[in-house]
Amino acid sequence: MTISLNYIFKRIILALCVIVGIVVFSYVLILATPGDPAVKWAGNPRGPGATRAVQLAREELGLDKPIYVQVAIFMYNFFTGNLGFSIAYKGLPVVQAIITSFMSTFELTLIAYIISVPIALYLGLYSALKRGGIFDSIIQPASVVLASTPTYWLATLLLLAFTISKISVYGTASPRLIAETEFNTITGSYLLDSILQGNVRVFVDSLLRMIPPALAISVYPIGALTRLVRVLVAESLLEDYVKASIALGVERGIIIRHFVVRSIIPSLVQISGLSFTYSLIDAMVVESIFGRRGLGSLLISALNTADFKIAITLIAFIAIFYIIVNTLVDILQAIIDPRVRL
Amino acid sequence: MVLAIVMENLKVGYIIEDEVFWAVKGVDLVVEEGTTLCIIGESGCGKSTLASAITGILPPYALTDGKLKLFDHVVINGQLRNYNGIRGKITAYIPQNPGTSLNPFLTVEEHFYYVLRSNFKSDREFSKKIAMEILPKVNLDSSVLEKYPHELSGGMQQRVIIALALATNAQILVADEPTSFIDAHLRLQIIELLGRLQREFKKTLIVITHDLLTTSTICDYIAIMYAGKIMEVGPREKVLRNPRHPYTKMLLETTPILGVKKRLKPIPGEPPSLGKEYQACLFLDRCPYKSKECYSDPQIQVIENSHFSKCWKALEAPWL
Amino acid sequence: MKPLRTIYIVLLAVFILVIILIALLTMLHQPPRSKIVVYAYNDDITGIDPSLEDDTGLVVLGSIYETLTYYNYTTGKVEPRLALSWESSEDGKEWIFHLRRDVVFHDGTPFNATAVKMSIERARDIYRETGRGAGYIWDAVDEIIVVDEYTVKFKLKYPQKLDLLASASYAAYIFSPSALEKSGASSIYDKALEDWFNKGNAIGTGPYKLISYDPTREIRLEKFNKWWGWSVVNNPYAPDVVIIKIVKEPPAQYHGLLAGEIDIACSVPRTTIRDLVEKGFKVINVSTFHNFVLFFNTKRYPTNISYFRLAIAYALNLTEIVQVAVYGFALEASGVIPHGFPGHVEGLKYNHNLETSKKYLEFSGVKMPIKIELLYQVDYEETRKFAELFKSRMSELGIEVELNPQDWARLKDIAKGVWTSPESTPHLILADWWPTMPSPFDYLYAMFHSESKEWNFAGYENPEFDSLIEEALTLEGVNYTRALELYKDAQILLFEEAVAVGLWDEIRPFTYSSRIEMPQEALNPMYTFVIRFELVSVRS
Amino acid sequence: MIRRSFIILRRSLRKIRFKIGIVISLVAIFLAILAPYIVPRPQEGLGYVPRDVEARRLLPPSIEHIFGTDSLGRDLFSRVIMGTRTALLQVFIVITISFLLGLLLGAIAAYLRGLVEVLLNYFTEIFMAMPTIVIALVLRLTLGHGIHVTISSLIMTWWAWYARIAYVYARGVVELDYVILARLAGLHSLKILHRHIVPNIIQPLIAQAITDLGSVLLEAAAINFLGLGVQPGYPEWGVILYESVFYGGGVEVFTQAPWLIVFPGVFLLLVTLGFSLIGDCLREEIDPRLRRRWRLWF
Repeated sequence: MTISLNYIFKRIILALCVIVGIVVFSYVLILATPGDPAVKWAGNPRGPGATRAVQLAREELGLDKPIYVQVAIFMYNFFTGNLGFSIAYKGLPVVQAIITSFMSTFELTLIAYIISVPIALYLGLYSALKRGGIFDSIIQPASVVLASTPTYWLATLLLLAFTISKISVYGTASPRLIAETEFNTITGSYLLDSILQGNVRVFVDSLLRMIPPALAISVYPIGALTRLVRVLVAESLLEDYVKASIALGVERGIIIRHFVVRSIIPSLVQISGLSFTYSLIDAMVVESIFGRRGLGSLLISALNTADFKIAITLIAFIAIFYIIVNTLVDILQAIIDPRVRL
Repeated sequence: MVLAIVMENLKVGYIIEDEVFWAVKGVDLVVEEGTTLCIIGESGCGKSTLASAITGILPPYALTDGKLKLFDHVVINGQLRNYNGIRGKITAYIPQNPGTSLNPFLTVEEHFYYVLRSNFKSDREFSKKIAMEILPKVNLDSSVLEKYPHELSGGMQQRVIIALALATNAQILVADEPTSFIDAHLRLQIIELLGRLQREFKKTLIVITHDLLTTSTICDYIAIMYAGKIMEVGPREKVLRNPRHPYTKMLLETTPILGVKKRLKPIPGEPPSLGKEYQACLFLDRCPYKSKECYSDPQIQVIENSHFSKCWKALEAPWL
Repeated sequence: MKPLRTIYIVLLAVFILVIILIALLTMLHQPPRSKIVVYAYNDDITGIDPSLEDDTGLVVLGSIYETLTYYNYTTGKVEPRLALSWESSEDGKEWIFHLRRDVVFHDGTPFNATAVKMSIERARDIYRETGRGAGYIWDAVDEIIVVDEYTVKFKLKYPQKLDLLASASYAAYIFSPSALEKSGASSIYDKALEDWFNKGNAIGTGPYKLISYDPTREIRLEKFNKWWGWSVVNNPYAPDVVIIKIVKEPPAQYHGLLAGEIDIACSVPRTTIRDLVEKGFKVINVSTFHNFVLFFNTKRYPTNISYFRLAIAYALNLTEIVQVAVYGFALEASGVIPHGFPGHVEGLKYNHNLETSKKYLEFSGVKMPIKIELLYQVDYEETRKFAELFKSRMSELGIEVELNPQDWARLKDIAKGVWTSPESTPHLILADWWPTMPSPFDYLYAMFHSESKEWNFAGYENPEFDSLIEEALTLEGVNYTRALELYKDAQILLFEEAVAVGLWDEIRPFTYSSRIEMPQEALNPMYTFVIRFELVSVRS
Repeated sequence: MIRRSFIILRRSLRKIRFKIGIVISLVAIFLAILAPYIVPRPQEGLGYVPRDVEARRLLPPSIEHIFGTDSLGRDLFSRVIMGTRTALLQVFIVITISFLLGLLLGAIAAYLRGLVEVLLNYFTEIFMAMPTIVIALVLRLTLGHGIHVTISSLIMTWWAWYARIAYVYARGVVELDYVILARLAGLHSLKILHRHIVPNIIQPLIAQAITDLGSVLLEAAAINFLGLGVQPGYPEWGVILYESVFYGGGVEVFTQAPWLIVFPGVFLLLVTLGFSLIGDCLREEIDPRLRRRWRLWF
């Protein structure tokens, strides 16, 4: 297998085409929803001047132009990052709203993956090495159960457990703590911001609050990746070089660590990347259960308030994230694998 | 005289889909220390399984019976297998496909390090020193140490593997079809290299091959294997010149000998399937010399010192 | 076990780290130092332009800005605020306000008549020009004259009770003229000024000033030490910092209260109130002017038949609805104007009676079974429960109800379609209302006047009704009692025709932690959700 | 092919996991069909709020109400059992339509090549990148409320996966000699698709479809849980969970009525598990590497 620069170039071109398609698609989709953004932009006007005000707002938003012109303008603004202000929350720049929400969802999902990938690797590896044994016969159905647990249900149960134990895990961080320490979130990621601002208390508090939702999110990747690792390990144990090194007396530990685990890492990275984007969607749901701000709440409120700018940008953003992650993961896989030289 | 390998009625089989398939169906074989033995047979005759049995890489779903002794270690005794202290210490393995037999994620140096660390607890520097010593012996210079396997040619990969096997200091080297995956013009070179190393280091070398032509040049003894059993075994010259089994004879006829112009004859028919138990001679179906007695399992016939054949007609040898 | 040592180490390290973190957190859990009050509000802030905002921005505006007058809902009287006193001419068409003298804005600029003129003109003119905001309350104002530094004269086109209007919760806030300069706007009508406000800037006279503004997360206010009223309220324990935290989900507010992260919550789940009180939290029940009204689409079969509407009205069991939907935290509505609001009329209730209902159904001539559609707001728990309950009860009458839950913005869009495409607008619309100005006209005009195409979800057109309330409005400034009588007649008209059924007037329990004290006056139903933090005292 | 399917089935049946999966699925199907006849209060199962709602709110599980009652006094057992019907209906419609759509479009893309191939692959790519929940959010606004929103938003994303798999397999088949020959011989395209391509790609697709049953069920419930799909009060597990979490402020449910979260959740988990177990075992049979008993021998 060789991946040339040409291949990567082609991939990026394809990704760009798909991104353009997604932007167009979401634009059309969102504009088809009822609710007139111009009315909202005009500030829900009443009385005699209303018609003119709405007309002005429509012109201001460019909604009076033919749809392909609108899409083109939007696309230009989208790629130059010049999207102006939110329609529903006057004074909130669209880009800022999306970045801060995204960061907060992203950090949650990231924590979930920091928890789940090592666990999945460990469980999958051992159940593959002891296939048919007791460990395996427990882990295998358990991983199916984990992968089929409804995330939001689990999140609710976790919340229930914490409610009963009177530990507050609601929200991103304690509002009082934030007020006392005069903490301000700039990026939307509380962990990052608190580190940058040297705010240990907020860091600890927000990290602790992140653990229960992260656990709920991590259940699916643990289940799915455990199964994946098991397959990959089983495959890699059949590799000639594993057999050859066994025959040369290489220790079991070395074989597992440097031969088996190392060989499955590229595939593991790829699939983790893929499932990361799914977990991002899971995180959007779990977030709302735990009362956290993020992509989920932003998207719902954007659609509810006919804030078409945020809604389209957000949908396109999620889809683009998916594509970028996919492309990146492919390239990353190529970098990890020494057989592939760019 | 020290016996390096002793097999007594060694059977190896696999469980596939709840059925047992015997690949090696009872082999009695003795290999002296410091000699080279070629095991020759068609594909599927169980020779690779035999190599796996010696080097300790039978998969966990393999079944064994009989006895295998490597020097003083009883490795296979009935169903029990114990390869502790064998792999890399007494036996080393040279696999058939060098392309897939080196870990693509490791450099050559790391290969040496891991092998030597496992066997001698040596550190990185020491293993590098050893590697530098051994590599010239396989006609490679030390620049390959930094390289990943895919950056080497097939012949170089094979030589790295041979060097790794040498580095283990194991007495018995088992080469499983060492030439089948490399370019034709390099085959002889590799074979000669193996032969030279065997002589230089006084190793016991087992070469598994279906390639009578090139391989036979380096070996002291030849064993002919067919359908999981050894048909004939003896010193090289004797087996080649004076085959005492119809299968050996026919095998020789399929092989071109350099400088001799002759018609190559293919062997008609198919080898018997592995799943079944046979009472008769295994070669029965394809043997042009069969007679009534061939319907019972043939006893081992001693032709002369260290030349044996498993054919009722070995002594008469009507094919000669 | 040897082989996966690294993974073990990582897992162990993570585990130890978590334990350390937990230990750290418990160590760090110290009692709060400064007088901070965290107030959990249940919605995003839509904007904080003092002249244009007509939605959730009130909760912020109410603490930063002040109006000329203040409506005291317990006495029903208008009290002085930025204006010390005022008088009107006989015909109610000329009003003079005498302003308070020692008032400064948050940026130190003095408060004066120019600021009043500018603020009110901005609200009025932008409304006249573009229809935006709640500036219609100043519709009658013809001219604002600055008599001297501390005296303003209003000339009206028709008589109005302007002191009452000046206490309105929207469009009546006074901002500093220095805002113009700071925003770089050329005039008060410049869009730049609006953008400047909505980016999180404010210069008012209120007891608290704006420090930071994130409309979807939190708004931070700080005590304004030069506020004129501190000597009046005489409250040394007033909070130094107020955080208005957006916590949309009621359970989240409950959890926050329990964890001590929130001091005042405006919408904990009603079912948890008892539990909270047992745990030492305090509650103020505010019977708000926020009421829920079920509109009938009077332009579509079968709800255009008044007998059919009456049948549904009599089938509604308000007692059950209040119990099931809001757990008793509401007053059963009588008419469409809530209890305690000027112009409220008792006895406009359809007494639940299935027999009457069936009789009316027969009169209506509508053939059963019939299918009707109910449009309601999805993000209120009470409306969702009402919808399911309503659907079940109607099914007993043979009326199948199709539920159409929508968010507020879309509900409004669909509902006002009754004027343009009544046949595709749902038969029943459940909507809620809270007033802008303390006059029955606010409710009656917006929801039922034939000119109010934006909020008249019933599509109700009745010239008699229109003229009744129009006349009442003009009488307000001259003969208030007579005006109220006219409003009553108008409401009886609505009741008899069953254009809409008032369902319940919300009682909102504000729950707060025992470390603060909050007098009843801190909450005023006229300015729902605005807490007068200057009256709140914090004990540490 | 049919024979091979039988072999796979027979071998799978030896496994206890597969048997559990089959039993769960059969019970679910049984419940779905007979739901209205089994449950004590089918009316309440469909969302009817009883007359004595105030007395019956949030009752704990008892003989009369096996699973307790919800915050509107409805019998939870009836609702959950009736929910089985909705759950299976959603899953089967979604899988069947996506499967057929994917099979058809994938095969056509691989067979026709050229512009059609490029376009179809492009759309596949776009739809694969759109998260189902986002599509559901948008469709809820355009189509209103109802089970059709759940189903159509799921189909919109799932078909692309089948199209991708079908395309990959079909590409392999199209290149085979006999298909090329059939084409050269002037055999009708539909006939080639029907005779040669579809039979060759249908097996991996079916395996995939069976494996996906569980995921689709979960996603459907998630959409309804978010209030994007079926109408409130409808018997669907996601909706029941949603009501449990958000009605009664949720808090009360947590502390006083945990059965409201436990029962629908357990049903959802069990049925998903049943489907997943079947899919898992079938996949294991198709992929024999995973089957062998194995322990480290070195």
